Amino acid sequence: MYERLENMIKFDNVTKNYSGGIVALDNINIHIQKGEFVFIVGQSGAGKSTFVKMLLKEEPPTKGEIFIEDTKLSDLHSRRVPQLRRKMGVVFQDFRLLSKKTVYENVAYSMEIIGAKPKEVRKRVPLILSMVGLSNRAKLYPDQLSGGEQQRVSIARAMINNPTLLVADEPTGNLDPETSWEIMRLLKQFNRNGTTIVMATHDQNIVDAMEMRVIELVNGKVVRDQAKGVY
Amino acid sequence: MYERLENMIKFDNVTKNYSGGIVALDNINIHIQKGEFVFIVGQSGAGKSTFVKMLLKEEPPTKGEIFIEDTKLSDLHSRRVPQLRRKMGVVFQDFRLLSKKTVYENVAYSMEIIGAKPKEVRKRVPLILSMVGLSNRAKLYPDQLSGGEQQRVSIARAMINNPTLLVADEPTGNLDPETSWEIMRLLKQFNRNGTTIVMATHDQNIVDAMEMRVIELVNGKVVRDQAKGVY
Amino acid sequence: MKYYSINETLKSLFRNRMMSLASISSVVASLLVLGIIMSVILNINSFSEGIKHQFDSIDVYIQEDLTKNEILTLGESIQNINGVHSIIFETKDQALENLKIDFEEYSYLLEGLEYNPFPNTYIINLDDVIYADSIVNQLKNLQGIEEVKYYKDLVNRIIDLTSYVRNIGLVLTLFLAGIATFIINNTIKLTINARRREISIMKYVGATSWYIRWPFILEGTILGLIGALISTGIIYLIYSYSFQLFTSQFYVVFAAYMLNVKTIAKEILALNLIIGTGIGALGSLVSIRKYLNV
Amino acid sequence: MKYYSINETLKSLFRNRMMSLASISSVVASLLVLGIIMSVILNINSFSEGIKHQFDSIDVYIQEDLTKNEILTLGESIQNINGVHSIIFETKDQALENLKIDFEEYSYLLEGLEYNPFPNTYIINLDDVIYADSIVNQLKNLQGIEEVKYYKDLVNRIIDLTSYVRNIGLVLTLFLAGIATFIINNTIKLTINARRREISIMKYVGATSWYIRWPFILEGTILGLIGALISTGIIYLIYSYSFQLFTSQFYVVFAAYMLNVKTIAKEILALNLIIGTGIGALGSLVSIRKYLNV
Ligand SMILES: Nc1ncnc2c1ncn2[C@@H]1O[C@H](COP(=O)(O)OP(=O)(O)OP(=O)(O)O)[C@@H](O)[C@H]1O
Ligand SMILES: Nc1ncnc2c1ncn2[C@@H]1O[C@H](COP(=O)(O)OP(=O)(O)OP(=O)(O)O)[C@@H](O)[C@H]1O
Ligand SMILES: [Mg+2]
Ligand SMILES: [Mg+2]
Repeated sequence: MYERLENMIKFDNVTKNYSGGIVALDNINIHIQKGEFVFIVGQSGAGKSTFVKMLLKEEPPTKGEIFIEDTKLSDLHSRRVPQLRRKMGVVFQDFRLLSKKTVYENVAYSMEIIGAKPKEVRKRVPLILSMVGLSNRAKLYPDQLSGGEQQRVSIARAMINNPTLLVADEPTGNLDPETSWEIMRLLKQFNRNGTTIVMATHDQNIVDAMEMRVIELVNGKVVRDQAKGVY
Repeated sequence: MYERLENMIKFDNVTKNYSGGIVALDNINIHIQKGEFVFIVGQSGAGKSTFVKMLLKEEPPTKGEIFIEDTKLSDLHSRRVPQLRRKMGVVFQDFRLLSKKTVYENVAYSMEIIGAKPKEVRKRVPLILSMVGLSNRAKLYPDQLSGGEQQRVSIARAMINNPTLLVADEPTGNLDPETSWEIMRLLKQFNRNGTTIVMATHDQNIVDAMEMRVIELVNGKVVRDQAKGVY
Repeated sequence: MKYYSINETLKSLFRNRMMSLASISSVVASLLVLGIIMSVILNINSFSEGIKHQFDSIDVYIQEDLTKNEILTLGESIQNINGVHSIIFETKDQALENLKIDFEEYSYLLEGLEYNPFPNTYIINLDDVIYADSIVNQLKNLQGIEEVKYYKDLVNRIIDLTSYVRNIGLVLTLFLAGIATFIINNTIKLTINARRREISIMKYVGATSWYIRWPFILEGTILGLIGALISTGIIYLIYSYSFQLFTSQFYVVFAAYMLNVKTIAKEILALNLIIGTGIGALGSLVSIRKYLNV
Repeated sequence: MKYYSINETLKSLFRNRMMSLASISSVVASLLVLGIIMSVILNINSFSEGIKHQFDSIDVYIQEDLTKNEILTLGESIQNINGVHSIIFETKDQALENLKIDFEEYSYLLEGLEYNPFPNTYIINLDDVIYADSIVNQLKNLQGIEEVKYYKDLVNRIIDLTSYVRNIGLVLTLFLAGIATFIINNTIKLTINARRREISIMKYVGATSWYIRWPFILEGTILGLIGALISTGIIYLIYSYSFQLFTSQFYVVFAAYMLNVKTIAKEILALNLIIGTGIGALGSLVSIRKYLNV
């Protein structure tokens, strides 16, 4: 199978400092091609979530440039940011579910904002909820769910629009091994269908078993970037 | 070594139903002695956090009785509930940090409520923060921390008062393996000093390596209760 | 873009019902103040206008030697002056009688008079006091008039008084409308602040600012609308009750000038709707702004 | 229990500064309304009381044939009656002159009089209008009095008017105080609601209800206190300005009865402090309640 190499994500000398002298990312250079599956690993506080925040333009880098599909994020007008975010599905480490919407509505909301037809929404949302094993929790609110269930809602929401880029920050932190593997199987399937996947994780077993590209951060620096790596 | 067996926790035919026909705990009978170290494992949604909530009297059981150190929780007047909670240190799955207080203040608050002297507070809080590796984050607010750092603040807070019972719900879900092991070493040390530890977790490696008592829940039922068990 | 039905909005208002209730009741409270004070002010205005009208007449003393026909012609000429509403003819005998009635306690003084010193008089009712000066000037050109009596000072004072009352009333109303606006806006700010996390999440998953704004604006509008209607309703009830109390029982003097409930209710409803729904919508629009920059 | 310093409280208020500012400004706004309307009402009261005093006099006509000594004795007896503040003696000649001045335009009528029909008169100033009836009754028992003139109807009407004004004023003040209380309480409810998660966490880690409550009550008190002081300050400024405007420029009639700024400020400060800090504290106490049951 021949694949044309296309840039999906490019970090160009990116540094992120927080007030108080904290260096969360330190001169990062990373290229991720379309269709790749990349693990970001590293100790707690190494800068993994900061990396994800940069992609979303949630925080601007202190130095350097970030490109997504050749769009320079610093040039992106704030009015175009929603377009950027719709292109990605994101699983946030802290879930970020809408507390006043039910599980169903949380997932449907992401479809509605891109203008999906109600018929389409009614068909697709139950499907993806059953894929993450939450069909019977659709009418509950986030604070009525277990930690792992909330995480799975977050995963369902990230996947609902078949994004070209799926960014998952610690998507299995609250899941038991069995459910984790089910989620990984889903991600793999997405990846096979062409979705680029960037996943920050601490799960040694998963990283070791998947044999994908692994980028390791230590104190905000890339110390390892290895194809078919281990944790 | 001879140890007198004393009841720390006793669940007596405890059932917890949520509205919508959800059975979170189904006729649970568990005895945990003082000084034990118990893992609660089970799939996402199995009822682990509900078990923890019952201990805190955060939610009342639908049926059955819970005893802590021979106190029947259903008889405990709401005014005495703070006393109950102070006896325990709890690591919540969703951290539950005070967002308007710094890391230092979050931990100090738990000492202050039990009337600790300011001098004592100023001595002990930095100590425990350094134990969880957060000395240089003391002045930050929770939303300026990484996921794992928030989790460690939560752990520090649970340990600060040397509780006789430490309940930890998924305390390593956001931690890398190395930091996780450090936390486990801390817990083990606490346990050796007499603290009873109940820990809900998904971390197979940890459970397998620790060789402690394992209680497995499936759909709210105890399906396994094994001394020196594995995940 | 998704179509935001009233249904959806009501659902959201219900899910945040503690907030919704608090907002609505603050809207009601501040509009209630505005409405009540406004109805008092409107009535004081009406009262002082009424008083003014009791003094806005000009007495024209007619020369002693005019014939009946000449008097009639004079009357017609007066009637034709711009600003004259109507005229009444009062004979010298009537004038003396009226004085005796007005100053009853001194009537024995008047018994001692050898002749009736009063002239025949035309009493002019004006369309409005502002015409008084011009009428007095034009009367000077007419034949057969001995003297024009017009209590200029008194009338001026009363005009001063009424405009004073009106100005104070206007300032108070504007001030209160400002405060009501401020409080309603503040309340909306607080309710939106409590939902800032929700708003930022919507932004993080890729919703455009306007897509997020619309439902909040709609909610704000409905909160304001409900508040405006409730407060107007309460004022209607209080006012009807007071009106009945005053007109039926005491203070008949004041009751005569009291505006009826329909007049008051219409004005207040209009104002309440403008402020309530306007600030409900605008306040939401403005308050949500800073939470959208994520 | 930990000692809650003002310092800690200020820190918390600062960390929640958006909320604090919104609360304080709502407190200011509602107390401002209360204060402004109250100062208008107090002035209207003072004005109508002033008017009342211009009419609270009783004229005592003295019999024609009394000697100078008898007149003096009569004066002393009158002076001793309970409720009499002071008396003035007016001779019959003065009386006629006064009438001529009062009714200037009819003075030519009075020129035609053959004799002075007026009696010598004692004019009684009362301590308060309420004594009028009892004084009139007691006067009947005295010798040497021809007639007692007292404008009972007019005075009664004015008493009615002033008590009407006072009642309406009182009702309005109470109403506004109620609304201010309501809005302040509502605002505090909203700010506490926004911190409900914080409160529940404190409860989960084992803080007692009172341990959690105190800082909130202290914060509410300080918010209310700041709001009360600011609003009183603003009213002081507005009132001083208006007072100067009125007394120096126009409406001298009204200005004569205008209460000075110190009197007003003192009353309003007291009320604002009671409502502001009171509701700040109490509102916090009550609002926090439902979030403590976890
Ligand atoms: N807003 C902020 N202000 C100050 N420091 C911050 C802020 N956000 C993050 N940091 C710091 O930046 C560092 C990197 O944080 P980041 O969230 O990227 O870590 P992480 O690799 O995701 O860790 P974890 O595995 O624990 O989630 C941390 O040490 C954190 O304390
Ligand atoms: N307030 C609630 N209302 C309804 N259902 C609830 C509520 N709280 C919990 N549940 C349900 O009870 C079940 C048990 O939840 P619990 O949080 O105990 O799971 P858990 O074992 O901790 O799972 P996880 O590993 O995902 O954290 C879940 O299926 C959840 O949906
Ligand atoms: Mg992270
Ligand atoms: Mg759980």
